[in-house]
Amino acid sequence: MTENSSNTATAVLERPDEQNREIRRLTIRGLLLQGGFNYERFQNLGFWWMMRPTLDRLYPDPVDRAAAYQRHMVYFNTNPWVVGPIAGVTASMEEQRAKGATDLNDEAINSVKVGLMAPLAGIGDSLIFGTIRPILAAVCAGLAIDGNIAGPIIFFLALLAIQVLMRVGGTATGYRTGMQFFEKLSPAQIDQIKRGATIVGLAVTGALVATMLKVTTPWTYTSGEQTIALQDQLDLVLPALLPLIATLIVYSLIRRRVSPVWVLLGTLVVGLVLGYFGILG
Amino acid sequence: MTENSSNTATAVLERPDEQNREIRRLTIRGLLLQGGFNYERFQNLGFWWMMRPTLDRLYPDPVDRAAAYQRHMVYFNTNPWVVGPIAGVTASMEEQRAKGATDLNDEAINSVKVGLMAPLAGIGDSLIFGTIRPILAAVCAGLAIDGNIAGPIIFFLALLAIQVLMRVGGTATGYRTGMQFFEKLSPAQIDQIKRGATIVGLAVTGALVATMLKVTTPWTYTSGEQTIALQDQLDLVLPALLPLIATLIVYSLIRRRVSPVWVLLGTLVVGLVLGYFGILG
Amino acid sequence: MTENSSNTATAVLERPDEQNREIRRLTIRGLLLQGGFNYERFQNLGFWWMMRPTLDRLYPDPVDRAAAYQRHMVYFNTNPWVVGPIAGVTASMEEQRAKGATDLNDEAINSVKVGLMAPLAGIGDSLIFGTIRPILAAVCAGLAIDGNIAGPIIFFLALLAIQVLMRVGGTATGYRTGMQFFEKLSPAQIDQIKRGATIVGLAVTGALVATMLKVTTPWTYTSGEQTIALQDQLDLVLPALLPLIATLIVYSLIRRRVSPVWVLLGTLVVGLVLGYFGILG
Amino acid sequence: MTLWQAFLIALVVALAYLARRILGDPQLERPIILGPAVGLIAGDLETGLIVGGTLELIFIGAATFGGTAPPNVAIGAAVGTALAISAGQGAETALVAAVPAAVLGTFCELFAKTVCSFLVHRADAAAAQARGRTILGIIWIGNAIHFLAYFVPTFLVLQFGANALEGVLNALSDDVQNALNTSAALLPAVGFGILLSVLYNKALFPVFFAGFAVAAFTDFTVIGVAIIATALVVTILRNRTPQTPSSPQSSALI
Amino acid sequence: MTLWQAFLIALVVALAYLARRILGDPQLERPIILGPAVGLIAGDLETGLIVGGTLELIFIGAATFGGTAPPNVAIGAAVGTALAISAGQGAETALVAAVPAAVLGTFCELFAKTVCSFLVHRADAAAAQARGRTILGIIWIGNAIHFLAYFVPTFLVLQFGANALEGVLNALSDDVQNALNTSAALLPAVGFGILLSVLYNKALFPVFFAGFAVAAFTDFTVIGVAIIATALVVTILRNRTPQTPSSPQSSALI
Amino acid sequence: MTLWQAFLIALVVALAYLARRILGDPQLERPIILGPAVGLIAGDLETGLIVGGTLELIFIGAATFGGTAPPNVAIGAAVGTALAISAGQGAETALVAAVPAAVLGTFCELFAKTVCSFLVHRADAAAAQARGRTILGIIWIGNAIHFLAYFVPTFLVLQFGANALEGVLNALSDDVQNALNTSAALLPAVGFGILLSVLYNKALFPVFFAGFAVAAFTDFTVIGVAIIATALVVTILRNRTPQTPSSPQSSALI
Ligand SMILES: OC[C@H]1O[C@H](O)[C@@H](O)[C@@H](O)[C@@H]1O
Ligand SMILES: OC[C@H]1O[C@H](O)[C@@H](O)[C@@H](O)[C@@H]1O
Ligand SMILES: OC[C@H]1O[C@H](O)[C@@H](O)[C@@H](O)[C@@H]1O
Repeated sequence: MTENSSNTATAVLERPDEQNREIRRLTIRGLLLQGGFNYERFQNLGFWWMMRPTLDRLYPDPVDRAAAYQRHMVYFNTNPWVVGPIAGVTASMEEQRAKGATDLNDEAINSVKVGLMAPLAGIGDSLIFGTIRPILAAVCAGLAIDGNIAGPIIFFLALLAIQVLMRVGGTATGYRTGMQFFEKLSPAQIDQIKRGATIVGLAVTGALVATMLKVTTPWTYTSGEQTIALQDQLDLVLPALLPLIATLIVYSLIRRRVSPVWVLLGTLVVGLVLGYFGILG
Repeated sequence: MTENSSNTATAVLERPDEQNREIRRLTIRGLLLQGGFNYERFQNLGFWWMMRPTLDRLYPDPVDRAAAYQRHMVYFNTNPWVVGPIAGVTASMEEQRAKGATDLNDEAINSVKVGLMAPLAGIGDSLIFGTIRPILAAVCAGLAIDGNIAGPIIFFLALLAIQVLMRVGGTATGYRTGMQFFEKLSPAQIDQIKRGATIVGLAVTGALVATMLKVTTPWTYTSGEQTIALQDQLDLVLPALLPLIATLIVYSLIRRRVSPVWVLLGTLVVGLVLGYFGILG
Repeated sequence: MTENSSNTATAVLERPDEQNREIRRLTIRGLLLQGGFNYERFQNLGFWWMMRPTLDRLYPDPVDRAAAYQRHMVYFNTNPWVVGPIAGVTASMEEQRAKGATDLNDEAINSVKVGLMAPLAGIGDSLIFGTIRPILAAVCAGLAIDGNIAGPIIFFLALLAIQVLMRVGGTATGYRTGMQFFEKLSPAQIDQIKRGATIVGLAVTGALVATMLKVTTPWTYTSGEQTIALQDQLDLVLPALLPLIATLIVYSLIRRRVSPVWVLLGTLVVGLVLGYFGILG
Repeated sequence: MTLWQAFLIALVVALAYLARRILGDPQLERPIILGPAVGLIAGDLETGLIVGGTLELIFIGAATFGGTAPPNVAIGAAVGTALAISAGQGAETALVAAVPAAVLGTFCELFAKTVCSFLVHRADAAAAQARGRTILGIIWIGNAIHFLAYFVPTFLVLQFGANALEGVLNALSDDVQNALNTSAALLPAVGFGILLSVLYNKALFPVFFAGFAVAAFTDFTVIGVAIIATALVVTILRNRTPQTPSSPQSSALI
Repeated sequence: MTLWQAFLIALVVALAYLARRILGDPQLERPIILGPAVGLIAGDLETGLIVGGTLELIFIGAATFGGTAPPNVAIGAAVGTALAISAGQGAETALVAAVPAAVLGTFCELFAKTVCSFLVHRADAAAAQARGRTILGIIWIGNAIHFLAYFVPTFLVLQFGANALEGVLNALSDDVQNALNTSAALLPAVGFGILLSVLYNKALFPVFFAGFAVAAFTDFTVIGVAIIATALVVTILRNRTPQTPSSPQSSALI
Repeated sequence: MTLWQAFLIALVVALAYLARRILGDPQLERPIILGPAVGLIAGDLETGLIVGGTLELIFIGAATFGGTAPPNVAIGAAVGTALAISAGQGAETALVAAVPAAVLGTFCELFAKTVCSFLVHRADAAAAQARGRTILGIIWIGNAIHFLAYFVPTFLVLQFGANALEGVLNALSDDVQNALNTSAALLPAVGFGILLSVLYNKALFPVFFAGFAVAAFTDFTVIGVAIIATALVVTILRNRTPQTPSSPQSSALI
């Protein structure tokens, strides 16, 4: 729908309302980032789609435009929820160059784009997939298992709200601060945010194992005239010991690069066997 | 009663027993620090009262004495329990000057006095009003509400003991170490003590909200054939959620500079209304 | 049994299998480290025993050998489980010298030996006696008091496993890395390991006091028509307050250098008296 | 409530506040102290204790920093306790009286402190002539003003407020009773909110949630949280790298 | 399971996955969403919720980092839920179907993504001629391929797998039932193990045990641990010494 | 208690201690090991376990640092267990015998270690002549002395102490029984107090209170506290700024 906004050659957006429209367009187009996902260049087509109107506007000449298109055919990959700042910075730098910033040549713009994509993927993945979503999943799964429809609803709405905030805020921040954004977020800070998210994620995973995983053993043994349940003895030493062991086994298999798919099938079979013989259950 | 000890002009206190008497006098006079409290210069009159015997002794001449009195008419304010070190340092510096320390002119003495008053107010207020008293209050209020007279008694005695220790120890330390006291307590250290007290205070306030505030909702809703109490559902997600919300609302109002008096009245009314309609209670 | 391996004069061990045999011999001989313990030079005889085959091999001449023996008659003391690295480093340095490292004179070797013994004693004592053994003891004593034979068995086997690991791993590491071992383990790192062990030990001791010490009072008092048990009131303020006080009293006596033997007898008597009169119990 | 009792209570309130000025601020004006004291005078220590403890929590954060005047806990506590006892009601209804009385008291306190600002100029004049005795007199005039600013309103409210309140309370329906209970339950949030703003420090604020979570999810009490927080803070401070004066930025660490 | 229901469910699965590509990855393919959705279609919302919640935990750590393909949660969840409902069984038996279906789905997903790798070369050619419309077409061809790679297998399994599964389930002994229950109880360990490896960081790994211990020994819930961990992390980060660019090694501190 | 049993028990005690000297200090002399061992010999394993476990806690902190001689746990444990079994009494009364026996044993141990100090001079002479065999002989003479220093007193106390103790115990009133129980309950404080002084470190001492509070207010066990403390310590150490040799003062941080 914004295709035909590229009417003027190298038209620089000066007016705030134009800039706001640009930000909104980048944000909305970002939804399709993974639309062209492929195993060779990942999100390159999606990112091209985001930049297309800007490129069309700045490069009316077909030759220039083809060059611009090709520049954005290269490998691109980041966490889709945090693509905003990258697109914002890239678009803003293109504007700067159109205004005459000669040191912003193609390589400069590209290196900023590539320089942002990996750290933001790291932050996004660890924060969203490693921390926020597991916490929400654990709480909402608990509700759902109790038959409470609030489970999926809260899960969906909370994630949606977070995504909207990240996309809208991220694009605007990236666009407005331009390259300074890059400097503001030093590697050390990126690292710290990731570490912080990892700490919370690890602690929460520990809590998940202790509360959500119900692996017990029905074994008993007889000592003198008493019958003692092994599980009771284990609970005295360390509650949730079996869940912890099971998780650590899975974890170490996956760390040793056993495919999750095989681990999943293996666990299914092991569970069936141990359950059949009454060792666990 | 110690008024007439100022018999000799610029009589320097060399003997330990004289110094001890001086420390004791400063400590006792400190009790009146807020006696002349006013909204223009705060505790200036009280501090003058503390220094008066020293000034009278060191400035027998009426003109000098008037100048000394006037010097202490300026703004002064600190936490009353920690006035000791300031008075001790000030008195000791006056002695030093009388002994011939010429670099200790009026401004030097005054700047030390003023330099100590604000940081010590900060430490005292956060430690006493923000940490120690709330902890004691919470525990003792619990006892009192159970009808146990030990509540007020422990509250009174514990605070008294702390006050006596701070006043006596503070004055003596200030007097004996003189200006070195100032150097020993670097701004970074003062800051750390305040931060430490704040951490404990914040953690305790969190615990207070979770344990002492009993805001619940009687609402129920029907899901299928079961009647579910909203409060039970809330407790699954986060026990004491309503007390937390209530506290954060009050807190944010006060942070926005709404007068505590109005917040208090408002909470009274809101509580009456929500209770009347059975939303809370 | 390895006595007659010292057949060749200053025979340097070059072949890996010879080196492995040397490491094994040092490890096994280390079991006797405290065999000659005495209050004048502590483990000097035991350490001599560990080094004897190496010395015999390197110093076939009786005069040289006597000098070597005498060098190892000096004070030596460390935690017996961590003697491995010291013996390994010392033996390895003797080999180096035999290979021609002229800067490794007697004093150099001795100073490394002495330099390692105290820090390793500190690490070993705090880790084993202050942290690992108390944790195992607390858990296993709990089992034993319940009449479970697993208590002593787990205690014995777990400590044995830890000891074997430390002795075997320690000697090999010391022998192979030689002096570099010394550099790898900086004083700051040694300090940190000790501090870490101390932190765990202190936290565990706190938990032990709170869970394993059952000191209570049977006192009651009457307030109005109710009879109130003092213990219940204490539990409201701080559960396990009496165990905490008892421990801190013992602790402060021992810190004041009262002999543990007297403290033990004193506690026995105090317990008898307080129990007899129904003050505790 | 006899005239005599009202007089005594007003006296206790005024003296408790005076102790703040001339006896080193021993916190006698706190509800947990005044509640039982008023209870003793009014002949019902138990209610005094309960009301005092309840009000103490409500005003737990109320403190005068830099001379600010928070809700006047002394007058509030005394009036609340006294009227609750004379009306034969519990802690909840005491609040209906205590809160407005505390607000009223704040105005009286502000009035007194403002008046004293004028007196300080007379002290200046006396100082210029080294007339210590005059300055001392000014101090005590200030104390007297404060005494009256506490005594008079307390006495008047107790004398004339009791009957009015009793009438109101007798007419209460069950719903209103429930409203009172809810208000009583909610009011300590004011105390905690004030305390929180007193402690405000952006960088440390999350500690509040940590303390909350520990107490909300476990059996940890307030004392327990205080112990563990103090233990951790002292450990961290004691193991801090000693500050070299040349690196002031490190002081931000905790 | 009617043809119509199978069609609808397969459509929902394929659209949920498509949302990941063209609607900003709203996580609609998660079992907790698909389970109830399938339940609605198959006429048993309750079972859909329970199966969805159970599967969500099993796949809690399953996420696509850098385009990796973990067990396919969408197809697994839909097939498991649908077959459990049509067989009139509970969440445990749903897993017998869900796990193999998820594995099958992974292969379909890998197939689709690989095919798209070839398409990207045609996009290169189009870009060299600035033919944006062509590139856009290629994007949508990729989306269509993915749609089919989800729709077709789901539909087929639902159509032909239901009867087979029902037969198997009816023949189950008590021991086998117990085996199913145990497997269902054990399977979330896979989710947590994957999550753990996702979060792997040697220096921070002990925090996992701390979180475990807190939840294992006290009444702390997952939310409680999240609150306290977040509070501590934010406090530490906010009170960190500001990093001077010349001392990068300090960034290792937490 | 037959002569034979007393002999066996004394032998076990002496060998357990000898293992400390010649078998690498495997901690066989700890009450938790000796208690059951003595119980087996005396024919009551159960009592041996209980007494051993109880005494283990009392002596939990007793360790020989730098050769110091704490209360002699080996002799104390053996005598306490044996006499409790032969008198048919429980763990509480075992302590009445164990504590004095441990004190007595300390003197025997000190005696043996002191004697060995003289032997070392003969080793010096042998070393000067490179007479290794002689040094080895001296080592084993020391071991023999220590063996006897443990064997003899244990045997004598068991032979002659049993009857005496039995007589005393039979005459006990209820009050005295209560006194014994109280003493037994109080004695582990000695172990914990010693352990605490062993771990003494001013800067880290508050951690003791943190561990105490966690276990006192929640269901955390000793293992739980050990797990969480270890997890936090390892995390902190691993995330420590690497030490540059030029800034040794930073090592104070934890
Ligand atoms: O803030 C310092 C100090 O200021 C005023 O003097 C009063 O409000 C005191 O209560 C307070 O301690
Ligand atoms: O890792 C970054 C990014 O890589 C791919 O694009 C996908 O797997 C995304 O889910 C992920 O966020
Ligand atoms: O302190 C080091 C070391 O000293 C002596 O050798 C003995 O007490 C050992 O138990 C101890 O480990």
